[in-house]
Amino acid sequence: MGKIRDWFSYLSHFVYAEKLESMDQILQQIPQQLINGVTVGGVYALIAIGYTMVYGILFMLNFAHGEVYMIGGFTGWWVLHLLTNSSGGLLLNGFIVIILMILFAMALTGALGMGIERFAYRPLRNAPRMNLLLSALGVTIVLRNLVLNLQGAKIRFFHTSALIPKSIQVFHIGGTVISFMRLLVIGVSIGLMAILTWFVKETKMGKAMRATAQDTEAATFMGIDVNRIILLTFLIGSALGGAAGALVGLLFTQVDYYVGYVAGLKGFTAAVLGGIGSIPGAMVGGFILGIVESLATTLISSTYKDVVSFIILILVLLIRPWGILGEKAPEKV
Amino acid sequence: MALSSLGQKKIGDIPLQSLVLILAVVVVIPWIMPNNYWIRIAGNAGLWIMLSLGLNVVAGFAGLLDLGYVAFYAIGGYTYALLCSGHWNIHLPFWLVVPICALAASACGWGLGFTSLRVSGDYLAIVTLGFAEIVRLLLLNLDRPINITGGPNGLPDLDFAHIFGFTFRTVTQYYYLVMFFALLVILASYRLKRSRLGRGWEALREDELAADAMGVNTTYMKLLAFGIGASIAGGAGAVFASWQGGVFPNNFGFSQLVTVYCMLILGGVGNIWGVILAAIILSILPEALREYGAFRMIGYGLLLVVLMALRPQGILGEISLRPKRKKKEVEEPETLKAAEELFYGDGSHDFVKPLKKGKLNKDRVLLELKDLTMIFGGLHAVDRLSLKVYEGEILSIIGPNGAGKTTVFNLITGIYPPTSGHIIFDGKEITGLKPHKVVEKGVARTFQTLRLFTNMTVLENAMVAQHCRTKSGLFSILFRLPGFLKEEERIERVAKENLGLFGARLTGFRYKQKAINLSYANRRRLEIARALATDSRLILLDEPSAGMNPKETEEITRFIRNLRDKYGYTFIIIEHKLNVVRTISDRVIALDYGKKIAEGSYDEVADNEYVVQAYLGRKKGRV
Amino acid sequence: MKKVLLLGLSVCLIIAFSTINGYAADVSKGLSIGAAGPFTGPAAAPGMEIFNSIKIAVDEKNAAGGIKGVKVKLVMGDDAGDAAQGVNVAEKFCADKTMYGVIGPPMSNVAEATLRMYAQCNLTCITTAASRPDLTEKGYHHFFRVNARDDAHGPAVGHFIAEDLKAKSVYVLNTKDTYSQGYADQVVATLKKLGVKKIWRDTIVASAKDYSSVLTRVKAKNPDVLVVGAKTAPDHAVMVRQMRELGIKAIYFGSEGAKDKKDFIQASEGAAEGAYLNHFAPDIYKIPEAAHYVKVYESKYGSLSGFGPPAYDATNILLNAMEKAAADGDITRKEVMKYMAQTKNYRGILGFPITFDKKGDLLGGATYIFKVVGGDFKLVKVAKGM
Amino acid sequence: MRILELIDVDVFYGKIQALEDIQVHIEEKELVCLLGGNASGKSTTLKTILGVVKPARGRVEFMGDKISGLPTGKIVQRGVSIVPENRRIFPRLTVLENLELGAYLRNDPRGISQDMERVFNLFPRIKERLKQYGATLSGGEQQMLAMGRALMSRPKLLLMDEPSMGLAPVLVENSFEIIQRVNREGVTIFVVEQNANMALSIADRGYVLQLGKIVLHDKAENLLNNEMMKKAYLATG
Repeated sequence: MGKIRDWFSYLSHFVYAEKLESMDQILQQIPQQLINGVTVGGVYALIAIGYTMVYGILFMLNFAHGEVYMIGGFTGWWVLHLLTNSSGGLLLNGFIVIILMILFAMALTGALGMGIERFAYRPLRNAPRMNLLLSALGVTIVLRNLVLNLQGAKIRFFHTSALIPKSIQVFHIGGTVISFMRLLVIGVSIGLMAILTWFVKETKMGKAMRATAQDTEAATFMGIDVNRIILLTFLIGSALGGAAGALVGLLFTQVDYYVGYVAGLKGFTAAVLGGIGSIPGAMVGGFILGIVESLATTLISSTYKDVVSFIILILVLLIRPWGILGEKAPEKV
Repeated sequence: MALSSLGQKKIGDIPLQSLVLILAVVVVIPWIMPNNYWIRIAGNAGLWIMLSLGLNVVAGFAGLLDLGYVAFYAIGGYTYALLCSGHWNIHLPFWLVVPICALAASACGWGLGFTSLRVSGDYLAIVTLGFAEIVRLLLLNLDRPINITGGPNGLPDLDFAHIFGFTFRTVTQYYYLVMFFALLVILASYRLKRSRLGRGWEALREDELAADAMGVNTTYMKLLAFGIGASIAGGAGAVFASWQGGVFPNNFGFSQLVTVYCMLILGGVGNIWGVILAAIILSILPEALREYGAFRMIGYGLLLVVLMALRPQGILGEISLRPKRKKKEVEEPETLKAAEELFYGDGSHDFVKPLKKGKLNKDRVLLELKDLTMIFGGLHAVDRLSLKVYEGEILSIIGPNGAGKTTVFNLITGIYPPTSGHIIFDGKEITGLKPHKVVEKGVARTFQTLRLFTNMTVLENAMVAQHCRTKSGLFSILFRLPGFLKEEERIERVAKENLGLFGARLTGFRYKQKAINLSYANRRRLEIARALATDSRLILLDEPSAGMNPKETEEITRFIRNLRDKYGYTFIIIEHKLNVVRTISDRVIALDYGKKIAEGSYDEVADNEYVVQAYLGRKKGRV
Repeated sequence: MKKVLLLGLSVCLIIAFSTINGYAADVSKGLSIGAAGPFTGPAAAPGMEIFNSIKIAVDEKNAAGGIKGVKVKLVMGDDAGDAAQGVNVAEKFCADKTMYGVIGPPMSNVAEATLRMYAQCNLTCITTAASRPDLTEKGYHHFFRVNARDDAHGPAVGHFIAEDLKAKSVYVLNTKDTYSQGYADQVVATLKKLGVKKIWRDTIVASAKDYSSVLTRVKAKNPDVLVVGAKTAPDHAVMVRQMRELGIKAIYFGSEGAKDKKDFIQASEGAAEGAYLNHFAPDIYKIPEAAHYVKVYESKYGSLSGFGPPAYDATNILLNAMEKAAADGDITRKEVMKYMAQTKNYRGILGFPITFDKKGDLLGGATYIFKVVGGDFKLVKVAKGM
Repeated sequence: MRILELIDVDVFYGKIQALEDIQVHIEEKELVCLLGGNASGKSTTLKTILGVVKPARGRVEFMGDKISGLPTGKIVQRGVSIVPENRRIFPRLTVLENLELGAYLRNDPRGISQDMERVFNLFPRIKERLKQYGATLSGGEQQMLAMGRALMSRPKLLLMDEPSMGLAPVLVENSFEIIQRVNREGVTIFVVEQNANMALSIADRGYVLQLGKIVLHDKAENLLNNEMMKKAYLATG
């Protein structure tokens, strides 16, 4: 009989970590968890966009994208490091430093993304998908260990407290706390997404990009240089990934050579959740994933928050195999 | 008839000499290795061989991108740990536990396959990856409130493998144990590959739709591949756990998955010997580099990228272990020779298809279409089409591009379910059946845009077609039961009989030639042979003479007629060359805009005003 | 044909199963020691700190003339933190006839998996971080550790929190690894024993960099003390930083890994002020004997966390044992093991004398509890007699 | 002035010869059609002009310059535009965006907006649907959009691949009337078509292709009354 009771407590463990919490306690946490969720969700969305854009145009899973994000984080750290003097003071105004960090991270990772496309993927344009996937894995391994060799396994810290005046570092709204960095991450990620949306919707290049994704051959008939569009796709996708890396560095103040794996996995999950190939889908997927993870911590347990998000992913795919905002690909015979 | 010679051959088993050689090498290795360390590395190679061959079934044979493969390895390992340790004080015997582990993993494999059936390709990859993450997290966290997996501590102090009073303890002993299992897996892989299942998977990987249309139940085959791959991984996990004497969560992580995939790709997807060689190389290489830390990983990654660009087919991709004499396609003299023959089959081949006289029988309706309609996004591709096809008839469908001819074929063979209407074959309704079910009923087809299994040989292409006529299951294939051998013999006979209809074009050395290396006309012929090899009565030919020169066209025309006269097939043919239609058809129907606009003898149809209009176009102002 | 084959196979098997073991050799044939540990992979950061410290010790020994004039060779055995690879490393080290001792493996699960193998080939192992209690409870004689066991500090920490900090409610978080889980278990058990009623537990993912969602949960409980079991200082830094950002008032109590001035105190940019933590040794920067090592390490490899010093001492202890074993010009692994066990009151750089008990554990260690005051560690209590 | 000329063009797909010794020329402001049954090589001819496939022998000249061997983009840039088979409208781009992409290579906003007006004049229906996605248009509207899109590049030569395919008879006639109108506005047009009667009723000249060879070439009205035509269409092989 004792065994049976154990099993019951075991089952309840899946629902509540230790003991039942009062509804009050849960409700009280929700606004804070939504803020947490939206912040990481924005980061996930930025990463997911890179996956989704590449997939939309080349139908490949660019596994190396997580490492691009990691290198973005290191670039941000490097800029901050160079602009900090030996006593911890800044050489420039904090806000300018933040802008420079993000811009440099985007520039470097954008170039890196184009390089990866040119040298690792373009030779395989007509090869089986599995080869492309393996090539991407190869790039992942190379980048990760290159960083390990170049700068060691040491975690790098972002000394962010000097960047912004103390008075605006944290804001309190009732019992809910929101830090400046969170606002920054939410603002910048939404801003970048808005710019991207504008770019893709309104500019000539953006239209050419969408056209190429929808019908590559017809796009060439319009005089569009498909190779250039693919490079551009990698440039933008990787730059957004790099921006996410720098933003996370500012937010969580650390970067090491191993962060790419988990970030890549999350971004990838968000992209698939939203419907891979769809840019708005990636954004929606990112925010949903971030919020689900945060709420799962309160409602279930921090131990199982990742299990919950993967189960949700699988459920969504079983109900809508093409993701939340994805388009059902027509079968061709 | 040289059937007796076939019986003596070992159909598709590892040749005895090779087997002896392998065994000798395996036995000798511990004697020539400098120390225990290298014996352990050799034993590890055995484990990796098991793992990579298991993945080879899923990703290599069936072409399914399974990123959750290590999860099954983990399930096997942890099952062993739970059933053979002091953790719950269960100490089951080794010979019982290994199959249990394999079964447990296999059950999870079926489960995963079943839930992820709706998604395909890259979505399958993410669902399986998600599954693997869930398993990993559960292993890490199921240590409380009840300790199942030991959490981060893992489960140490497992029992040694113990079989009939003998306990395996030393490295050398375990080396032999692992090698025993590795050899079993090699043998099983080999046997599977050369069976109806192996061919079915390969066909599925090459062209899922064509495989379905040739009678391969693609859904079931995918599940089977998942299940078998998982069970091999599960078994490997059990052996691994017993050797290591413990299981820990990070034994089964993403890096192990990457390693197995590297072995698979490096060895050449689907190539058993290549995968084995790659597994051996990749389990020794990192050991040699162990002292260099991160540099070895960079080398590993670069190797992958460069190799993918330079040798996308893997190191052993196109190279067979035994050097083969190269035979080139010598089309010219043969073309001349064959053109002289009135009929391809001159009787000089081993297998001659038994004759069965056939003629047009107007009393028996073999196929009937009733008000068949197919609407694609508002467009009526086929519009209320009704049609009867009699037994032994050759019916041609003509019409301009986009008239809906191929759509009619796709509807009959079940590739699309019709929007409305009925399809009745031999008195039974087949509307809405899946393609492989339609073939089973006796309707086979060819494709306008050649959908051969291009990387399979000519003979294998034809052998796939017998898939739905045979039943051998896993058990009889693995143990080579008489039923399987008999079936295999029949498959080969039927395939050769039907290829033999084309004489030297598709027989002799061509049996072993890959379909991709055939000339265009021969590919067309092979598609027809493949359709015939399904033992179907009704054959749908979609532009059988497309891409053929006038001589070849004439040949194929007579050939099709002969098939009807001598073997009693019924044909529906879509054809553009109207002189072919004229010589071949008992009856012709013309389609335009999905509607039947004329029906009757060739002359009647060809002179029909609507038909002329359909082809030449209406004159202006005469709608 | 088949019968011949079977016969041959069985003969081979019978011979194969009778293997011989044991080495004894002249010192001049070469002396080497192995470093087993995660030098790549997710735990590469602490792994490399250990390796670098071993290297400093070996280099110093060789610069001083080596053992009986023979230079000691250091062999890296990277296991990437994976037990399956650790087993390969063990087999390799066992097979290396010039090898007389191994520093590591520092991860408990790898140590667990290789215990049996190192014992079989009589190869001495000194771990510098593997803390699972049962590693030394299995009756092996080759396994030593200079670090404390999981069950060493937990009770002391529990007592400190309940009695000195007078906490009424405690939230305990730990990452999912052997060390941190064991630590948290011990703390919780002690707190319960001492009558603390309100205890909550949760687990976190190591090096996740974002603990804000779980901290939101902590905030809702409003505990007096937040105990965090995590292996590395950066994890503690993130945790304490985000905790203060969320406005959680609780006292922070970190496990051993937090004792890292640069990666914990400086990295958290002030948030760590007032936090407590425990360590098995006094502050390395305040020990005169350690000054030289610290200088060498920081000039060569950058900043130092808590993993290096024990590795440096362990290497020196091993080298001493080897020197004694080699005194007669002849050395065996069993001799090394014997002299290891005799190590008594070795005074290295850790600030306390090292003696091994019968099981190979550190004898008479203490739990040093520090508080972060003014950007530095201040010793507040030494708890002895565990 | 001679806009396009194909000289002695042979094209192979692997071993199969798709085009043999093709000679075609098109003069400025002409409307020329290339007729032929299924699989006679019509689409291949267009692909050769656009540089999608390269001729094994012979050359393609555009306004006197050799263009065979150039990439498609470059050929489009020189002023060749196509209404592809099945129209190939970008399904998830709006009608307006589809039109804008037609002018992808141009950088004269004023000229573009002029051409846009011209397209709206030709196809008032299109103007009503500017904000809709391409996929939501009916077959006839898609045909108009495809033509409008092709015209947006202000082409010197407009290629049309089977404009009648997949359209209901009424729409076919409509579509050909538009082709005629566009031609009268001064655009040189090369139509590849199966619907011989319809195409010849608007064309100046016609070529008839059979099994990769040009078997007939004449003025349109002569071809319309040529008995060979029916044979070329109905009796192949």
